[in-house]
Amino acid sequence: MFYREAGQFKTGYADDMAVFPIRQDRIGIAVILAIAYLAVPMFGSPFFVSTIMIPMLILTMAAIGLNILTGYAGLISLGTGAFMGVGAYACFKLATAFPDVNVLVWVLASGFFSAAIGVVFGLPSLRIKGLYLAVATLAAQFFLQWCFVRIGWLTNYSSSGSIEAARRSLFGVQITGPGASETARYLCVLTLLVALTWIASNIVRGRIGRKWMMVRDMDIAAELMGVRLLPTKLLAFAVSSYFCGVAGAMLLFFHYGSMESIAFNIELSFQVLFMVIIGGLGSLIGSYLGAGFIAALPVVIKFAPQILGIELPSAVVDQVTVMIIGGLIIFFLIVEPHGFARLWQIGKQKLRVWPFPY
Amino acid sequence: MSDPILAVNNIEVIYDHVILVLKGVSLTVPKGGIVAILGANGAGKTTTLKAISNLLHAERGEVTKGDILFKGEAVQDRSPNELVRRGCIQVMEGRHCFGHLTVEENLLTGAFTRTDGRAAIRADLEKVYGFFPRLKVRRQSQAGYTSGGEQQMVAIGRALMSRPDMILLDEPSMGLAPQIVEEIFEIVRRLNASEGVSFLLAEQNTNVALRYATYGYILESGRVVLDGDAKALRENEDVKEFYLGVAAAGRKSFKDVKHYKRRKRWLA
Amino acid sequence: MVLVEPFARMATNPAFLVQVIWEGFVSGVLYALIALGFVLIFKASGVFNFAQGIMVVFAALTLVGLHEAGVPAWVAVALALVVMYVLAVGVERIVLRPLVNQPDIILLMATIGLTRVLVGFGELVFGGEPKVMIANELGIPSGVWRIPLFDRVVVIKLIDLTAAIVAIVMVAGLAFFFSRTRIGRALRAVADDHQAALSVGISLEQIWVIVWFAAGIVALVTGIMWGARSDVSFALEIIALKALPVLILGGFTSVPGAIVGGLIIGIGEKIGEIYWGRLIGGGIESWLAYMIALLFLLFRPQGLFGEKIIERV
Amino acid sequence: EDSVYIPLLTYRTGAFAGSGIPIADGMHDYFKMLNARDGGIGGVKIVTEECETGYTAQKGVECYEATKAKGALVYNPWSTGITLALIPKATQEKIPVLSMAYGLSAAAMGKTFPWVFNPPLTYWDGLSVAIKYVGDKSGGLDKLKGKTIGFIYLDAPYGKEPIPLLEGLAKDYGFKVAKYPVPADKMQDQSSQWLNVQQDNPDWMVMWGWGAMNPTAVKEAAKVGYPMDKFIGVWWSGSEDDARPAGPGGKGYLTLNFTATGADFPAVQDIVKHVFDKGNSSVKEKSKIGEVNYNKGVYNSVLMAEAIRTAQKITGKKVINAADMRLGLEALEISEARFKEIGLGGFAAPVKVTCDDHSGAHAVYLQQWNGTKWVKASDWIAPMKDKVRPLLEKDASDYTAKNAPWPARSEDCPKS
Amino acid sequence: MMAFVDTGRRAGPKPIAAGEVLLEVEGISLAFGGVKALNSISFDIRKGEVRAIIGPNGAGKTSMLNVINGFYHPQHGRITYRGEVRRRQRPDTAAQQGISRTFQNVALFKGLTTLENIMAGRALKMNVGFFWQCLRVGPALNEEIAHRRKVEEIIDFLEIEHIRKVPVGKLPYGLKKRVELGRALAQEPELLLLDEPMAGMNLEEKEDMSRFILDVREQFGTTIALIEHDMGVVMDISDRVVVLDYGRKIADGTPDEVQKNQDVIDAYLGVQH
Ligand SMILES: Nc1ncnc2c1ncn2[C@@H]1O[C@H](COP(=O)(O)OP(=O)(O)OP(=O)(O)O)[C@@H](O)[C@H]1O
Ligand SMILES: Nc1ncnc2c1ncn2[C@@H]1O[C@H](COP(=O)(O)OP(=O)(O)OP(=O)(O)O)[C@@H](O)[C@H]1O
Ligand SMILES: [Mg+2]
Ligand SMILES: [Mg+2]
Repeated sequence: MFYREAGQFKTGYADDMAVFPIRQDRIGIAVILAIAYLAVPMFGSPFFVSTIMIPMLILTMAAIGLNILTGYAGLISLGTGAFMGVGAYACFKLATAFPDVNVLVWVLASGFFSAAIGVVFGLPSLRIKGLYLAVATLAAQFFLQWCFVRIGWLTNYSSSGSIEAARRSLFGVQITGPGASETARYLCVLTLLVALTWIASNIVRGRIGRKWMMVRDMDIAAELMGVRLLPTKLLAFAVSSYFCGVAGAMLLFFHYGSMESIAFNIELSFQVLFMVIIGGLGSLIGSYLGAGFIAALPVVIKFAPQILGIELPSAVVDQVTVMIIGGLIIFFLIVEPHGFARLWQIGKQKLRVWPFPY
Repeated sequence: MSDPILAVNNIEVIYDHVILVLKGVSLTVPKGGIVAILGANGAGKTTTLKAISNLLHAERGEVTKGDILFKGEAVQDRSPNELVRRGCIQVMEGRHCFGHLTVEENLLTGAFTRTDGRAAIRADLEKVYGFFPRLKVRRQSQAGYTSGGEQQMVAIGRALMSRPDMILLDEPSMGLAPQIVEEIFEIVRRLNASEGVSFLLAEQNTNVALRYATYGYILESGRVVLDGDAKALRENEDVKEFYLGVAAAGRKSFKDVKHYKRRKRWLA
Repeated sequence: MVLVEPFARMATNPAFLVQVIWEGFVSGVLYALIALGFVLIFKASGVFNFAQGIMVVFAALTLVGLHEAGVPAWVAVALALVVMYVLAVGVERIVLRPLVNQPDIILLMATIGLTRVLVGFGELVFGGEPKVMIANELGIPSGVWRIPLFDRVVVIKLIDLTAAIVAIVMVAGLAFFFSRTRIGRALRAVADDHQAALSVGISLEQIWVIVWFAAGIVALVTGIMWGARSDVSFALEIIALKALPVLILGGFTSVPGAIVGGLIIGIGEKIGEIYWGRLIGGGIESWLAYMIALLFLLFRPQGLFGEKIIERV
Repeated sequence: EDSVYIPLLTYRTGAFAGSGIPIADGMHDYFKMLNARDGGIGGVKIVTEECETGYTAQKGVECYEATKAKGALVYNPWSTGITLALIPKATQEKIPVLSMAYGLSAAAMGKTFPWVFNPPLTYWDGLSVAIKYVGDKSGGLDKLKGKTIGFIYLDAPYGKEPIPLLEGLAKDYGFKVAKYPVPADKMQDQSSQWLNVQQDNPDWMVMWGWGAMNPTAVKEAAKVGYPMDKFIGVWWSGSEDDARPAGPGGKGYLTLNFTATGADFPAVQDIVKHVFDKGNSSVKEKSKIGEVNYNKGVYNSVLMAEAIRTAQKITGKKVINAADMRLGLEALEISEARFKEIGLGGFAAPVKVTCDDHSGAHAVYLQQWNGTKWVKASDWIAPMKDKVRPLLEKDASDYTAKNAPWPARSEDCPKS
Repeated sequence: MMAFVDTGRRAGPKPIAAGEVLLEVEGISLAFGGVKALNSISFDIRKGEVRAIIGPNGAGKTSMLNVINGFYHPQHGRITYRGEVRRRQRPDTAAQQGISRTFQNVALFKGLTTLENIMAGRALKMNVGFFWQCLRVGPALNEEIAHRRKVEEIIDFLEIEHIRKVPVGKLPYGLKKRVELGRALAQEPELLLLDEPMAGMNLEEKEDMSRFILDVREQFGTTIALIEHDMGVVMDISDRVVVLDYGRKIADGTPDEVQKNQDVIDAYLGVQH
């Protein structure tokens, strides 16, 4: 009823192929962007912005990256954490070696390093399929993490083995390093995310995205239709790792400020994988919803009793949080194995036919 | 008509909570009958069969209205396993063999619910090989590597192994050589006559189906639009034109199909 | 140097080489035990059960926790088995049944969700402190044998020996039980195609309870063995990750594959670490296993004993 | 009622919970005891709030962000990783970080890190004591020439922290170092490392371990027959739960320590009386009170409590804020007499923090496992300040260079 | 109506006139372990004809197609395409040479809509670079629109407008087959291999499908190799028929000849229709 395309006519294929062909969607997205750019920085508490929004958006970026690989190209990866690490270490090295170049440039450039590494570890995907491929990415995960610890050059031989975000600014406003305001960091993250999401959506809707999905859905048929599997898969690894690398660099520069290799462990890989699955494989909106759920919800649950003034031992809160999240994951998989993205679609469908049930 | 072995009363099926596929389908299969469900693609034949065998929930579909009686008992809430135990088994569309199991192992899985001992199972295995000699040749190959037709035989043979009272056959003729199609329907008739097995079959191959069936239902867009004795259906003008391909002037060639479309009368 | 030196070291001290191989053998056997749990469930349902690691911890903690609460050791074992059975039934009812016929990755995710639930629940009930495995009470020998060899000694812990024997017996038993039987066939059928299995009347419920319970038993045994070697704590869960390369190398569906894979990885990893690892900085064990598995996979994409991936159009 | 707020970053879950739980209990119980017995400090109640970090930097930072706005006086990260993440943030936001004998060694340089404190000594100090002890037993440091010292450590920033000094000392005294890193996922399966030890057969072994790594290492050492009285752990490897699982084989194992073991101190007895007996402690068994890690937690709270008192004295305020707390920490001095006064005579060596030295390089002693409990095995030994100090200075200046522009210290030193 | 195949027929080595041999297989043998799927099979396909391949189940028909487009590599034999002998080749090159096909067990891309599936058929023809793809403006958008136009023509032709935006996974079988044909047509093939395109269809749909096949051939002289079990269809629309029986070729000729061949009747047809 409220959500119908009736009366909206498309006058060309370009219109029909737009991201949001329906007017209500376009209005919706404008409202969301306005909230994200104006309301959140103005009314959000520093805790909300820095502990919930920033990591959530950064992890969304990683989730988009993994979604490109797993959701669009159908290749499972458990090495996301390490690919993010590559981005973080690359950005750290670049930013310290060339301090005069704007840090945003390096954040974006660092993705290319993880893309390259991603391609190397993507090579076995030609022969190895499905869950078996997980071992190749696990090899990446553990090998890269080992490198982060073992190669002193990566940390500029820091005795603690950790890497830090240097203080850098943009237009005179400090955006990274200690002392950068959460608003500044938030706006950087948001802008990078919006821009890269737009690019991702362009890629997946176009020729390249279609090839990935062909390989995902039926690789033999794709091959018989002239798609060369290896370059297609490697491109997916590259693009995916690029996004993950940028996310890693952002995690270091805009969120933690200082990280050690262990932060890029398999837990992180799993976390991102969760986001992708819960959000919905092969859906960019799903990546947002999934990241919101997996990144923000634990924090909310964890600090909810505190905020509500309920006294509970912190360990119990943590244990219960872990259980709730685990339970919710199972719950949502059961309710809708295709993730929030599908729920979202079904919701839209219901709105469209409202007030009739079908 | 004797007591129905299966009665489907006015069922409605919804997939994914929003897609309404069956809009009130009713049908009955008499004990010892061969009933065909005919209809175009997407009419809901498969859905009807899955609703009966309770395989729907594995596809996120559910029966929201109506009831299904097998041997007089409501079976909507039974598991597929229980239904097989009670003697109703489905042969799924698109074969669904266990690719990694050998042909023989595939057949043996059909006997999973049986408790009457190895010897009886062996005997039935031989019987199935008797029906499908080609399977005997390929008994040790992995089913995943057998040809499409061979897989269809495996699927049917597997169902026979459970010694059912009623078989739901979904498109048994699809992809089979003409000879085998006839053979399969002969087997259907034989099982029906000698062992009293009832059949409900969904078919596109109307020609054959109406030759072997005793009764037929025609489904369009989730509704039964026509039903009647097989013979009566064969005589129906519309059925003749749209399903049997014989117009007044005899069988027309595929080469000369014209580009016009006559509306089906029952849709008017 | 990388090529020669390690072999020189092997040659100059063969007794030590034997020791290294023995240690690799033992850890391989222990990896195999964890992998076995994975295989059982995968074979039967196509579910890649990530929760196997935490099931090991959970089983061991239940056992020790019960014993601490005053239950005699063997009664505690029996009760722990009951708990694992309840877990199997619960998992089947709550998690698997509604997820029948879903893609592998969804089921994998569900088991990771399950892992979280069990971690939280376990810590809530048993606390996070490490506990000492009741190895003596269960009659697991704790001494060491010192065997003279090439003028030196090779040390063999009796607990390791026990672990090896138990693991091999277990693998043999399971391989026997699950192959060639009616249930075994049904298990493989379910793994191939849930829906088709349903259609021929295989009861997924029953099958799943059986395999999850079997995996629970394996988990308990694994927990006792690992626990007796170090201690029982949630840190043990991490070791489950080590079972992955073993599993992949052996093939997801092969019981003997688990043991062979375990041995290749266990021994390869030890030899690699001891003789080569230090030349490049040490600690290479953390990824060597995966690299070894990867190498094998490049030649056999379905693992050593895995079922061939069927590719047809 | 007047109160001050101290968030306690703890971990009672995860792979390191075994070490985290007694520490959390100790920290908590001491404050609870002060509140119950004395009505707080200087008439001000201490409000504590635990926040679970699971030993991960991510959750640690979340905890920091969630609690800082409530007027946190000071943070105890209890993880080197979290400490590293908090140093720049807390420095910027002017909240002191107390990383007691862990964290960044260079934080001892108060001139560079005015907001970070790591008394009573740094890892480098600790390592120098271990080497001193080894030298002592070998008949002098000059006798170390040609010997091999094995270093087994958790392969993480924490475990790697001492390596620069170890290598420096090796050069100075002519001994060899054999390193045995233990990856975090291998904590419970160290057979490779100990096989290497067995083969190299170093004269001494030093360990920087944590959590489940410790008991496994002790067990493995016993298995390969390494002489336990030549095996020295850092203070984080010296709890009862680390040595006990090895059974009789663990007898002789040495570790550094800077707090006394046992509950025979009036203040600890007060904890039992005012907290445990009243059912206000999360400790389950009384025997756990007084164990090594529990006492570490108590000690950590003692440092904070005494710093609060000092701050109250310096500023004349009752309710102090984070900036005052910094002053209190920087002027912290607990003499032997003062320890006695607060019911902890002989519990630890006197501590003094200065503007210049936020750690103090205080003495530690070695304890030895006798099969059932820890016994003191040496006198208090002072670190090699002359060797450590230059390294600290260099590391601090490296840190500021890397984090340029690192804010120059603007805080005045407290006059005391 | 069929304006969609107007452009750049790939300039092959030499144009082949209707009636000339387009593809020739000689002595092809293929075995899987013990199973001899093909045993020294030879036949040819001439430009512009509808060539049916029939035979009982398991005779090796699908395997023959797999050999032709390079998915299986025969142990013996020779394949000549457009006058060039090709030995071992990767499956994706066959597509580049203008051979496209449909599959017996529908091999659509399940997650994609009808439209996207047919667009997928044009994967080989689209080549605007990565950079423009990222921005989806300029050349990338133009290319997308140009191909979209072609695809819409195919959709119109096959009368599947109503399912344009439906994910194909849930389509009924018959429509899937039609979409698959559309996808193959989108490749603008010179040789179209159809593996049981009419299985599982009712009469009306078979009629439609026959019409599509004949139209395609008529308009562009696309050569068609057809596997089909419905004898009515085969006899009506094919020009020549080759009959396989468990790896062997037992007959080759016009529909009428083949229909009367006793071997064929015994092995395949059974009762005469
Ligand atoms: N799992 C599903 N989810 C949503 N819709 C479905 C699902 N399965 C089938 N449908 C839809 O239900 C309708 C009926 O499908 P069904 O498979 O029952 O038809 P059918 O008569 O068997 O057709 P065919 O002859 O092609 O086998 C179709 O429109 C189909 O798109
Ligand atoms: N990849 C393979 N591995 C092993 N055997 C195979 C393989 N592909 C085909 N076969 C075998 O080769 C024989 C021919 O198979 P093919 O699929 O070509 O038959 P078909 O003529 O297409 O039959 P249908 O009409 O039933 O589809 C069959 O016996 C089949 O089992
Ligand atoms: Mg159907
Ligand atoms: Mg075929």
